[in-house]
Amino acid sequence: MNATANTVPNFASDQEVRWCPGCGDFAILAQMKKVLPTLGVKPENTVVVSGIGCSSRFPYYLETYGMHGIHGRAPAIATGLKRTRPDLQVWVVTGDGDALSIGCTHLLHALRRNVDIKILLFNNRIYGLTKGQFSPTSLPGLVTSSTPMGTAHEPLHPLSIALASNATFVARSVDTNAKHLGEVLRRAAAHRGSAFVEIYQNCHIFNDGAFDFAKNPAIRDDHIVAIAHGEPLVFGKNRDKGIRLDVAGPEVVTLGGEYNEPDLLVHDEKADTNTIAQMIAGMRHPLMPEAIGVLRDVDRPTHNDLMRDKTPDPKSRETAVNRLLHGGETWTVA
Amino acid sequence: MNATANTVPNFASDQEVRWCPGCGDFAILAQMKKVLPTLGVKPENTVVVSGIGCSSRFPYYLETYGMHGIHGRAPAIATGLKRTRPDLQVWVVTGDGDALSIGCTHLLHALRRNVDIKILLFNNRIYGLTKGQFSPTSLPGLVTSSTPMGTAHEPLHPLSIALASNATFVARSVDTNAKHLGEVLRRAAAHRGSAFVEIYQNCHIFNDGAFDFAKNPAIRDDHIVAIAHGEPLVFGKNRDKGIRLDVAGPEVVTLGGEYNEPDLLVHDEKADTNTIAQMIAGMRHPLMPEAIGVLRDVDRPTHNDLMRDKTPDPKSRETAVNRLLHGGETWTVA
Amino acid sequence: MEIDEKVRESQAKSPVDVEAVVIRFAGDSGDGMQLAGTQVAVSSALMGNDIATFPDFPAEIRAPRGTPAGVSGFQVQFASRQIMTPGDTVDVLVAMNPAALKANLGNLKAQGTIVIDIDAFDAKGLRLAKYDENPVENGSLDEFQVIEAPITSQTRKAVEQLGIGHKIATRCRNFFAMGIIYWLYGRDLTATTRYIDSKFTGEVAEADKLALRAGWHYGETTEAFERSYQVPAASQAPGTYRNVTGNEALALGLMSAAHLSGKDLFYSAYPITPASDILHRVSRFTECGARTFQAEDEIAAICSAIGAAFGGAMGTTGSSGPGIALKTEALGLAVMLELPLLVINVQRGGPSTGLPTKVEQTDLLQAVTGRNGEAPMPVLAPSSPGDCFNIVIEAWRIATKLMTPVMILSDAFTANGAEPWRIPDITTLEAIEIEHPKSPTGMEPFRPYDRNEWLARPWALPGTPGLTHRIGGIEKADGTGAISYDPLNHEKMVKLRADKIEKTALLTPDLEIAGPESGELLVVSWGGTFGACQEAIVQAQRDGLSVAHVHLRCLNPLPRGLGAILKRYKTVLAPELNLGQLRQLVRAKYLVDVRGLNKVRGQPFWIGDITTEIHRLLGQEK
Amino acid sequence: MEIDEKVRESQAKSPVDVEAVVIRFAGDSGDGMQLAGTQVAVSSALMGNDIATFPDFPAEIRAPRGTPAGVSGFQVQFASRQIMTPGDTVDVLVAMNPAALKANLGNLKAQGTIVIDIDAFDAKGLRLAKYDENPVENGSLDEFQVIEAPITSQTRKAVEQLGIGHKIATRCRNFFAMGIIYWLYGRDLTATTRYIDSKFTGEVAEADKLALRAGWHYGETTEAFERSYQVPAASQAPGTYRNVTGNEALALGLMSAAHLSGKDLFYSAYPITPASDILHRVSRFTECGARTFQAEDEIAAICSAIGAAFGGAMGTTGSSGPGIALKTEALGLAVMLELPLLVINVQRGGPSTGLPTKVEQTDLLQAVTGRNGEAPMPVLAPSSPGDCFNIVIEAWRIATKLMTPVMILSDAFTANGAEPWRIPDITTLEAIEIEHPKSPTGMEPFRPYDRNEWLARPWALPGTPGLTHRIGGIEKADGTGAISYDPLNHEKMVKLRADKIEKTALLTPDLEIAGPESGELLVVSWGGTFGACQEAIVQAQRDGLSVAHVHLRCLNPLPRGLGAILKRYKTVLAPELNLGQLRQLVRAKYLVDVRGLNKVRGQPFWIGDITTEIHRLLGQEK
Ligand SMILES: Cc1ncc(C[n+]2csc(CCOP(=O)(O)OP(=O)(O)O)c2C)c(N)n1
Ligand SMILES: Cc1ncc(C[n+]2csc(CCOP(=O)(O)OP(=O)(O)O)c2C)c(N)n1
Ligand code: SF4
Ligand code: SF4
Ligand SMILES: [Mg+2]
Ligand SMILES: [Mg+2]
Repeated sequence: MNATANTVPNFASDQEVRWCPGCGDFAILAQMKKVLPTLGVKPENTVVVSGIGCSSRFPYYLETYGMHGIHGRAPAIATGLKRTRPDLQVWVVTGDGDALSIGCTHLLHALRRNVDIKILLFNNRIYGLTKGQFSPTSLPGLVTSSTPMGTAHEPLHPLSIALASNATFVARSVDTNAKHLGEVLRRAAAHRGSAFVEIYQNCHIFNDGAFDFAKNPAIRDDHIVAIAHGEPLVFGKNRDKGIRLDVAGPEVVTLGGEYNEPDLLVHDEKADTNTIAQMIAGMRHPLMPEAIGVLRDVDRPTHNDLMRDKTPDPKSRETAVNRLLHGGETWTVA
Repeated sequence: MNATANTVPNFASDQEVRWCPGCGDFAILAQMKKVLPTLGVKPENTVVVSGIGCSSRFPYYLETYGMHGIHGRAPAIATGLKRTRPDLQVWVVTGDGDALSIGCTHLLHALRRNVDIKILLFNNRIYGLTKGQFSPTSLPGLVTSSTPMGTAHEPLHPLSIALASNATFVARSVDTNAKHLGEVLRRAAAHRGSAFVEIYQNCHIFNDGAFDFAKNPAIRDDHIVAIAHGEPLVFGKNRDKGIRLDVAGPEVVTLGGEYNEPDLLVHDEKADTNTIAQMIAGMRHPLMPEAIGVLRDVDRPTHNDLMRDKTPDPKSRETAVNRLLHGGETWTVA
Repeated sequence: MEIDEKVRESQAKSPVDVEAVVIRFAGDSGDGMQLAGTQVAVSSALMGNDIATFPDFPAEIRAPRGTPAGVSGFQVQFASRQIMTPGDTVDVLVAMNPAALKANLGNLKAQGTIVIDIDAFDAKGLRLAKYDENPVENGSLDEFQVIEAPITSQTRKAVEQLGIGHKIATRCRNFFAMGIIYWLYGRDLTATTRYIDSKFTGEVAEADKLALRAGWHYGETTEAFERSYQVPAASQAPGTYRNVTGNEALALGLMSAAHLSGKDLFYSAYPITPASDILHRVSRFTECGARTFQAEDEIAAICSAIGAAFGGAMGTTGSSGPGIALKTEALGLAVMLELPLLVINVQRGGPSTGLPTKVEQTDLLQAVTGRNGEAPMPVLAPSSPGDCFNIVIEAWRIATKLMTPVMILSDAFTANGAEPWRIPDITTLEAIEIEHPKSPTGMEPFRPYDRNEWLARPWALPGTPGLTHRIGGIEKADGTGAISYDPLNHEKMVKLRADKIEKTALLTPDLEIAGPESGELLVVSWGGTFGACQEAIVQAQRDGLSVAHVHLRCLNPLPRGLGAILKRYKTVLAPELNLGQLRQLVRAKYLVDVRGLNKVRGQPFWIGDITTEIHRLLGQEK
Repeated sequence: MEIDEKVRESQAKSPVDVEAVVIRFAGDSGDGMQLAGTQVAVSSALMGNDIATFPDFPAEIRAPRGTPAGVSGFQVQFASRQIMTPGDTVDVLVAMNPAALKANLGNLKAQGTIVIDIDAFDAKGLRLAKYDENPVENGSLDEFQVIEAPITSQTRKAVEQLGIGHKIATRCRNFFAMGIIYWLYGRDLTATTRYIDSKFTGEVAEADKLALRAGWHYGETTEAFERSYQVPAASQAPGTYRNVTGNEALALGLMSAAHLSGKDLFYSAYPITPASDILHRVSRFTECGARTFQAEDEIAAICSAIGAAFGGAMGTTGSSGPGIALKTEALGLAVMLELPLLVINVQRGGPSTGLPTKVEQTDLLQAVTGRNGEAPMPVLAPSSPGDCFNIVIEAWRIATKLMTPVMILSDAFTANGAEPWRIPDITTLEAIEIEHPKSPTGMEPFRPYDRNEWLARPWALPGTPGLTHRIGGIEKADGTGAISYDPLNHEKMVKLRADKIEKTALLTPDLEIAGPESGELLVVSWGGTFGACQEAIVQAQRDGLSVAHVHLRCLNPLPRGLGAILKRYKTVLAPELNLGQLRQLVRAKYLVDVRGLNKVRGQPFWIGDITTEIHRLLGQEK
């Protein structure tokens, strides 16, 4: 069917996909299958590592190398892999529970170390695989199997946490927004350093409609602002609203009256500090439109850059090991 | 000696203090012994929980209830305690490794849940107890026993992480700045909800001078800005410098020329969002003076408020348990 | 209720009495098989039958539709005698699609009955199940009685009148299938009708009820079935009964133990299959004062329970497989702190993520010895769903008496399986007495590591004036509890902790031998395999074999008297769902050549597994 | 070098030959006792003596000054014969303050020598040590030879000429004390002088050297000592030697194993006493291509090592007590993934935080069985500091041959103790052959869980075209590695994994019996207690007792032939630094009534502990 079928590598594995029919994970998988072949990285040089959760079944469905790890630890597994195999492109797929509950520490440290792995957090604001308990991103009030009276706590906000961890690439997209998601995945792949992508993902079994505001074509344009480097933050069905920056933070303004495009915040994903990125990450439904796109994309030496590992050839290594063995005070008995 | 010796409770335990003579921990202990008796909470209603590290020996040295836990888990232990014993005042003492490396997840979640525990992070930017490996707050370049070539990574910044976790009280002080530290501790104790206090603490054995900029009387006033609610951010030996807020973030200005006090950022620890608090937390030596004092102090229902636990009297509990036991479909055999 | 009269009427015609029936519902994860089986169990229990159930489902929420890997099953046995297991083989298999048939055919009795949804045996269904030919047509099922019921189409037709969508209509298929079974075995529809009304409303409830009745009518009116059956009531001791699953009984036991000891219950957990259910249930006990805490991970779960225990609450936590592994370090802390704590391990198939919804007994050695340092703790295991209630109360009694963490080893089979349970009278259960030291009157300093006659230290609660003290994970000086690196003190404390745990044996009931006091063969079992062992042994005894049975509910320490008992039999057999873990403990302690019968398939023992081995060992191959 | 001539000269007068000497330096944590002991060890080794050391220090960085709890000790034995331990009792105790005297007096030989810094025996010093009277004056030390050396004041005087501060001057006290010992036993000052010059510069170096010489002169010129001694060289096999501690040898072994297998070494750890040192050392091996990773916790440490192993590197991690506990879950994953991985546990006193700087062997059962599910792995233990090198290479050979994680159980005593070590020739050590599958030529799909004759699966590396595959913690289908919940497959895989680990026995050397092939008593030991057992048994054999010794370097599986050996002796004794963990394993497997000699004091075995027990068991109380 596809004229380039012989040259474009196929990333689809032959494994049975075991998600509930209708799960948002399918849409993300579909995008990955589209994006991966365009990156110039061969399937055998691609590794997908995951934790545990519905989302973490992801590696099975791609014909790459992959590891379905243990709950929350994928960033740590990926760090060891990338450190010793800088030639591989390493992706991490994780869920909101996997990444922000049990695995929170590893996420933060992988980001601060800038390990050059691509972390995709499928945020469905629920524990899917264990049948619907609230997660750290569940919104207050959500009734779940473990919170019959409604979830109580303030959630964690993935983007804010990632930025506070000094991540060099931070982005957000939506499972079914195919074009946008594809572009964000491509950008993440292109980034040199740890890339963090939050993907709003609908779990229609246990938390259906959690992202209706961002997915429903009838309303989403009023609740989502797609940001782009160098562009003002304009949104709305009629592109008649924008985000202006006041010293106290971002505010929504209507265009055409007091304010116009030149008054709006112009997005700068390369900003030195993450001050404004934090503000954008702080824009939250329903008080504010939520941003999708790349919030931050800056250069910093990667973990491997910093470690400056050496790979001596066998002969010089033999000499070096021999020197080590003879370290300190030695004596010889004839 | 002390006229009120009989009425003021004594919080000093009889245990041998096992820190290196000269350790910054002594100064913090001294302040705690001063502050605790002024809080109106009896020693027996005070509990200090810690993890593992030099800092975590703290509980032994106070004549309160206490638990020296395991590495990184003190916030979790304290959460269970406070949840079931709302009548107690619960403190957590932790180190930079304890809190931000192995125990990072627990810290974030205790803060987001607003558990009403007082968390004191003794930040010496080093692993003290294990003899001087770098910690997540060590600055790049620091040569340690595990980084003979110098520490490489971007550190984590405790205040930024705490703010990103939606902490309701976030503050910083310095071990030897007795008056300031005492006041911050008092404020933390008075706060209803999780309070997070970072304390710069000198480990003269493994990381001496890490906070010279903040401690050395000769230079500290030019590198530290003591913030206070409703006050402009003025600093400098001659109080001739200030922090002005620009849309792109905070900047240092010299007073008396182009700018004067009314142009400066006025600190608002009660701000709705933590946008500006994040900016202040982002002011870092040597580029900027660092803030000490209370960055944020806002009200939000505590973990216990949200949980609305009931404590039925024994009789009504018996009835309720009986009802539970008879739940679902039952049948009776005569 | 007209149908219930019909039930009686139709059954009155020619129902044949049978003693026990095993039904297995099988279909896709979304087909409602768990509900179907549970309802048959409840209805049968209400009719006075003894029942036992075995839910058997995949790890995925909605595993791939139509494929054998995606099949979810629920087996239920109901009987007019006491039964201890859900049955080795199935009398009636209800297969909602070809994959369900394929995955479960092996469990069917010779000449058993298969009810299939013939509508689902189309080309697609057969392809997904990887059938090359239609098994219904190629004669491969000839040895069975196959009922080709058009379940899907008949269900749709039955609910047509409601004008509801295709999708909702199709979702009632399980009720239609249940209806057939209800007719076939004369089950009363009342309870299920009540259930539908309590769980659903509007047209969904209506549709379910219509489907149920339609299924019943289908059974009655078609000539597919030659006859119907009935299973008379079993004789039960007087009392009020309900069905409980193991997890349900654990939750109830936790709440009851808290009440009996006058403590606040704090249950802290991180979700994990098959333990999550305990969290869900206890989180509904708020009226009784239960406090649940869904922690950020298993480590936080146990640590918060330790914190609660320090404050004087009943600190408890539960998990499975990987989650229990994560609690290892904190368990050591609890041992050192000598605080009471319950840790529930609902064992599942391992290692690692393993078979997360399946049963295994492979965590015994981990429970007994799997910690750094000498860190002993009592380990108890319930022997059936209902026993989960007792074991929790027993464990809490031990934990508070000895000031120690106690590990409870349940398993996926016990946790999910149900049986009738005589509801205890909470007012007559023995109270659990706990003493907390009072404020001292003299000036003597408080000694948090002084010990009583049980070697337990005092549980002094924060808030008590004069008892301020600090505890922690570093070794402590005997008595004072101060940090101590003294070599002799350490050895003393290590031994004191070990001796204390040995005293558990004095707090647990004496072993009971079922069968001859000595003889050819002794079967030693533990945990959820009790029922299968018990039934097999009773059978063997009936066959005249010299077989006795002891069942261990306490695995550490091993019960008093076990050594003497073991020596009275020529052969000792330990059937376990692992590679021989109890066997290792018993051999090491008593130097008795215990044989193993080991099954590690993610499945419970069938009675036949054990019967066969007994006969083999006694040279009586059956 | 004038002093070295003097050494010879002064010694030439009347040095008495002795075979072995045990010195213990004791003082505050800041007094440099570890340095002093290490230098005596190095100097002695360079003079051809056999040496063994035992650093013994508190958990605090600078434990409370002047108090017994704060005393840091370092014991060194040097001898003209082969020695296996640092000695049971001390010939010369150097006590830098009253607390050091108090804490160590119990280890002194009858009529032993005590060198005290009399300057430190002031009122404050005595009070801190909780001495009511000055022990030097009240006659309580009369049975010993007490040298009251004014170490502090003499040191200050010696370095006066440099005009340095009091504080630096006082810091050289340890060198003065060393000087005394060097004179007393005719130790050469060259190595220590070289050491000072390599580590310090300027006036610090000068001061240290001055203090060292001053101490030497003090010994020579005062009449405190009646005579001096010398310890002739021991006979050693030809070769080049150095001293190594266990941790040092582990680090060198890791690097060598990587080189021998042509792999990149990835060592990942989270700091913890007493394992941190391995991380410190390997982090200095960058020229050899070592990659170290200080992870955020122990879980990340092992997980990153697993990631590295997947990529084809030599993934290794190390920890102790609580840190090993935290790795439990990930160890299960490694078992399931069947990737090679080394996990080093430097055992310390437990449970929980326990006695973090002290020795114990209490993690054996945790290593062998402490995981959820049936998750077996080989467990090896080095028998001495130098053996740590061999064991790592052996472990990596097994790990790669069988595709399995391997646990190495070192301990604090072995890790910190030093002994002379003949440096192996890296070019002649046997290479570790590893085969990675190549890209397939045909169209056959790659089967990541096919097995070879060792039951090992292929280690296919990312980057290889045609071998893309996914692995994970859920049970896999035999051969294909696809997720499988199939009951029979699971049982097959559980058994395959177990059988594979059993093959370890074919990869480890045969057991050697030291002593008679059969007889009265067999001592079975493992790990770092080897030396003490060996010396005790040799002694007992010399005393004419019928005692033999087998030492196990592989604890899981138990070595081939052990069962047969055990049965040839009337009594079997297993001395262990725990409550009987090897004993439990051996009893369970072979049904032999192994007796235990168990010491859980945070201290190594003294030879006498074992000798006494041997005599007791053989009815020959000594
Ligand atoms: C150590 C451990 N604890 C708990 C579990 C059970 N568990 C599996 S997935 C999961 C959470 C899944 O939620 P999330 O990460 O949001 O992924 P999703 O299923 O929603 O994609 C949990 C608690 C486990 N497998 N391992
Ligand atoms: C599970 C576990 N891992 C590692 C250790 C070893 N350890 C003890 S304290 C510590 C870090 C101490 O650093 P920090 O938290 O900064 O405290 P400080 O000593 O500097 O006050 C480590 C790694 C431990 N006790 N337990
Ligand atoms: S449970 Fe939710 S997240 Fe999981 S597969 Fe189903 S729809 Fe997707
Ligand atoms: S090592 Fe550092 S932090 Fe620890 S007690 Fe000594 S000075 Fe304080
Ligand atoms: Mg989720
Ligand atoms: Mg620190």
